This record gives sequence, C-alpha cells and structure tokens, in this order.
Amino acid sequence: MSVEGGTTGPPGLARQVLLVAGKDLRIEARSRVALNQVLPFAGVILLLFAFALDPDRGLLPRVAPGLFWVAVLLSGLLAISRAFAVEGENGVRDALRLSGLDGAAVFCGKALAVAAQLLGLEVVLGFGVVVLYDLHLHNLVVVVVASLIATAGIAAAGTVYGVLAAGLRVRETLFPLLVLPVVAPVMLGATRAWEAALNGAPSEAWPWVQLLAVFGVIYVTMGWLAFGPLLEET
Amino acid sequence: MTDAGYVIGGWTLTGVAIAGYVGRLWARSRRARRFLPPDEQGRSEWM
Amino acid sequence: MRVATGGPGKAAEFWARRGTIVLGGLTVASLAVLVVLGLFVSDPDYQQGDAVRLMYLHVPAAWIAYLAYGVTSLASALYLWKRTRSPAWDTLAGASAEIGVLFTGLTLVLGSLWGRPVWNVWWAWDARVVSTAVLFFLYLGYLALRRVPADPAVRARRSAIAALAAFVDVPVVHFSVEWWRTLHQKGSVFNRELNPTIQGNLAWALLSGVFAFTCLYLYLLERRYQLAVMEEAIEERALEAAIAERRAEADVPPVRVPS
Amino acid sequence: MIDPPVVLVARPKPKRMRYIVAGGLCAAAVLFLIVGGLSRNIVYFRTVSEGVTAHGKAPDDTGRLRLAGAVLTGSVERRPDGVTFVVTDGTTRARVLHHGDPPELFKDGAPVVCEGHFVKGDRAAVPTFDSDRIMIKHGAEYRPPSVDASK
Repeated sequence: MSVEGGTTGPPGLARQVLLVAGKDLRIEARSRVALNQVLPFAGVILLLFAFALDPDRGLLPRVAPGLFWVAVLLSGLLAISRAFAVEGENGVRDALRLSGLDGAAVFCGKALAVAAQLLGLEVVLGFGVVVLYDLHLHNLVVVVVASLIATAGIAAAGTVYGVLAAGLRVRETLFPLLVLPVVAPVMLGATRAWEAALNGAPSEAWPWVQLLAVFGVIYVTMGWLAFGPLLEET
Repeated sequence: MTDAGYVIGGWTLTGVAIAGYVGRLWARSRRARRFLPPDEQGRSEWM
Repeated sequence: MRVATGGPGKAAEFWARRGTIVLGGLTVASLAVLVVLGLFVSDPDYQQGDAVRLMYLHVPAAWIAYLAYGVTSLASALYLWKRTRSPAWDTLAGASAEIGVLFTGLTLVLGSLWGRPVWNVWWAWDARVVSTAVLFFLYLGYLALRRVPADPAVRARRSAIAALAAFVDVPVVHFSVEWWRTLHQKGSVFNRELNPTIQGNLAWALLSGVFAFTCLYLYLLERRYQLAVMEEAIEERALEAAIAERRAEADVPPVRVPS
Repeated sequence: MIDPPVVLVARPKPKRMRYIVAGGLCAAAVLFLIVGGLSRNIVYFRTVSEGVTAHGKAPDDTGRLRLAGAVLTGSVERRPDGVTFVVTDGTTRARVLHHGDPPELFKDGAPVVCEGHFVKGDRAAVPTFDSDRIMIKHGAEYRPPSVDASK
C-alpha cells in the first residue's frame, strides 16, 4: 500500500479517513465476500426467524423490527470480522501502522467502510422484512434517521472491538462475546425507534433516536482515543 | 416454596459459591507453589 | 513461618503477611456475625417478611461488584498512564475483575431468588436487571480477552482499554433506578437524598453484610493477586527454560554439515 | 522490486487537546443521557393515569402493557378463576380482572404491576383491564414490624 502525498507532508485528517475507507471498500468490492457470503447469511437468518416463529399467527409483523436488528447485528459481525481479517494477511497491519496515518483517522476510515457495508446490508434486509414479514413502512424519515445513527454506533463499537480482538487466535469466538453486550443498547434503541415509527407514533421514536445518538458519540469518541494505541502495539 | 426456602437456598448458594472460589484459589496456589522456589512463592499464608 | 530474605523490604513484607492473616481472620469473623445478624437476630420486614433476609447478601454482592470493577478501572487507568505504568496494575485489574464477575453473578442469582417471593417473578426485563446482566457479560468478555495468550504488554494494554470501556455500564446500572421507571426498588442506602430508608436492626444486618463482603473482597483480591504473581513467575520460568534449551541446542555443533 | 512504503512523518506526540475534547464530549453525552427526556421512554410500566388515558384515545387497541398502581382498599373480590380489584394512582382508577392466583404479598393497599391488556372497546370511565400476571412493586423501605406498629 502506498500513500499519496509523501513528499508534501501528511494529508489532512479527512483525506486520511477517506483513504482508509476507500482502501477497505475497494478490497471488499474486489473480494465480494460481503456480497457472496454476508448477504446470503443475512437472508438465511430472516428465513430461520420465519420458520421458528410460525408465520401464520401474525406474530412476524409485530416483532419484525427486533428481528431486523438482530439480523443486522449478526450478519454485521461477519462484515466487521472480515474488515479486520483482511489486515491479518500479508502484513497489511504493519503497513498500516508504519504508514504514519493518524490512529484516529484509521479508526474513522475503517468505521466508515464498515458503516457503508452495514447500510447496504440494512437496505437489503429492510427489503427482506417488508416482503417476507409483511411489514408496512410508515414514517420513513424516522426509520432512516434512526437506522443511520444506529449504524454509526454499531460500526464504531464494532471497529474498536474488532481491532481489540484482531490478531488473536480466538478472535472469531471472542469478538462476538466482546462486542454484543456493548452494542445491546444500540439494538434496543433502534428496535424501539422502529416500533414507534411503524406503529404510527413518530414522536415516541425521537427519545430513542437521542439515546442512539448518545451511544454513537460515546463509541466514536472511544475509538478516536483508543484506536491509535491499540493499533500501535498489536 | 416458602420464603424460608428461598432464603435458605440463596444463603446456601452464596456460601457454596464463595467456598468454591476460595477452594479453587487455594488449589491453584498450592499447585503453583510446587513449581517455584521458596523465594518466588509470594505470600502464602491463608489465615 | 518463613521470613523474608532481608533488605529494606523486610519490615514491609512482615507487615503485609500479618495484614493477610488479620484480614483473613476479620473476614471469617464478620461473615459469622453476618450469618447471626442476618438469619437469626434481625426482624422480618413489615412487608416482605423473611424474604428480606436475601437483601443482606444481594445488596453487599452488588456493592462488591461495583467496588471490584472500580478497582479494575482504576488499575487499568494507572496502567495506561505512562508515568504510573507497571505490570502490577495489570495483574491487579485482572484479579479484581474476576472477583467482580463472581459477585455480579451472585447478585443476579440472589436477585432472582429474592424477586420470586417478593415481586412474584424470577426475572423482570427492567432497566436495572438488564443492565446488570449486560455488566456480567461485559466483564466475562474482559476475562476471556485476558485469557488469550499474547505478549504481556500487548495484552495488558488491550485489557486496560476494554476494562475502561466496560466500566461505562456501571453508572448506568447504578442510576438506572433513578433515570428510568423500573420494577426494581430505588437505592435504599445510596439514594438521591443520601437518606437510608432502612430502619431498625435490619439496617445493622445490611451494614454487617456490606462490611463482611468488603473484607471478603479485599482478602480474595490479595489471594488472587498473589496467585497471579506466582503463575506469571511460572510462565516466565518456563519461557526462560525453553530459551536456555534452544541455546543449548544451538551450542551443540552440527553433527553433519551438508556439503 | 517493490519500493518500501513511503513513511510520511514520525508519529506525532500524543495530543493532549484531543483527550480533553473527547473527554468533554463523552461527559456531555452522558449528562444528556441523565437529564434528557429518556426517563419518559425506558419504562417498565405505565401508571394507571397514563394507561387509562391511552386506552381512552384508542379503546380498540388491545396491546399488552403493564399497569402500576396501588390496590384500592376494600375492592378485592375473590373469584373462582382469580381475583378482581381496583388499582389507583390517586387520580385515576381501573378495574383489574386477574386470571390465576394472586401472589402471596397481594393485599389491600399493595403496590402492584399488572401485565395484560384493556378490554377491547371498553369506554367506561373506570375501564377493565384483563391481567394474567401480577407483580408486586416494593419501595426501598425496610423496617421491622415493631417499628411499624409504633407509628
């Protein structure tokens, strides 16, 4: 990996963020793991929920927001693990560390790439719950805003814990244990916001969106501070 | 089950859990001391 | 009794040993007092009857969980801060977190056993209960992270950051009963008005529980810390032995030099 | 042969400002969490007033909810399949039709949380609530009965 602007000093923080995010997304676009493995996995989860919950009883539309976010989280875990697995190969991690990029910028870039993949996942899964679970989408603005903020929180927390677990032999099993309790409040907030919006009470959704925003700020700040030291010595 | 049943159950369980943890610490410490010369054994008194 | 080998640490070592012994005795004695006060002397509650006797374990266990995670976070912060960095802080953080997880688990189980007779449910999905369960899993993850073999400095730094991140949930647990409307009662001692709402000999039983569990925590922490120091020493020795072995192999001249 | 990656700069010194800003941001977020309007939302139960008002607006909605209040003294009536009583929060009342045995600590004046739903289409001023689980919500007050008697 070579970084532009080697002779003119370090690029600005925003540029560094975009460089890292672009790198990760390019790798994903070329390997197509997200497309060929994570998305089908998410689809299987949706089908499993439907089998398990007896589709005839009208239960599915009622619990669809919760199922949607659980499906996003589970398949998102795969995407995040993947974002750090690609760095374990060919010494990319060392290259990233030696590149002189700001740790905070690397964090933002990786979180941005993860968030982009999660958003893609959410769009497809959202389509899935509408079709498979017979969910009627009202108050689309609230739904979209809540999803965007929740995605930022999940991506930030996932990236912090992703690098924490990266490089460990047991990362596949350790990572979900570390990250799921942390993002549990985000899942709760996102589910309740969706429920409020879909039940036609968007005003009840805003406090949940605020909760999502608070957690988003905390996780992003945490990553901003901790990512440099974590990347440095591992 | 009566109130007394829950209380006795809870207190017994707490006792077992604490005793179990102390026992585990004790066993592990004993095992560790076998592998170390006396000057590296740390403080080994229990009570 | 074995006496330290001498030098300036001799007196400190002597008193530390005495401290452990005194602490152990104090723990056993105060636990005995707790059993007597909590199970026999104190009156049943005017509403809950005898079920209130579970409080004398549930509340102290929750307090120890807070205390243990507080110590873990403090030690982790001291490790991360360059001026006070020492592997001892990392060891202390790990020892304290393990005891914290034990007592968080106890808090949950005892709360469940207490909730069945007085709330009429084993488990309520209210904010206090759920955030405590999340706390349990957060530090369980922390312990799992610590157990992964890695370079000690790297592991210490990762663990310290994970510990600090997990501590965010502690105030959420504590204030959940104030911020949100829960089935769980509000704090009976450390409430907003700092006005204990527990009276008579029930208060003495609870106080003796808190004291006994605090002694128990300090005693367990000391024991766990010593164990960790010994196990680290064993690991170090094993590593040195392995290196010495490789060295010895290298010193042996090759039997046959390929041409 | 591949050129080694260009090293841009030496790692900059730790940024004190960054820590201060980040710490402030986190503190602000947590403060917002405390004083913000979240307390309205994370609720384990509704008060009788809130429940009855919501039911008044949509009498046909039979969504499950938890209703909290005190058992009105003298209103408890045992029935073969359960118990009926009136819960009140001081201003509003609701009649509760509970199926199954009430818990041990259930009595006049007990603070209860009933889980169930309002009867569909019930437009009465004191609507009926169909409950299948009663929990007791205790305050954080503990005292021996003797102290209670002396008051």
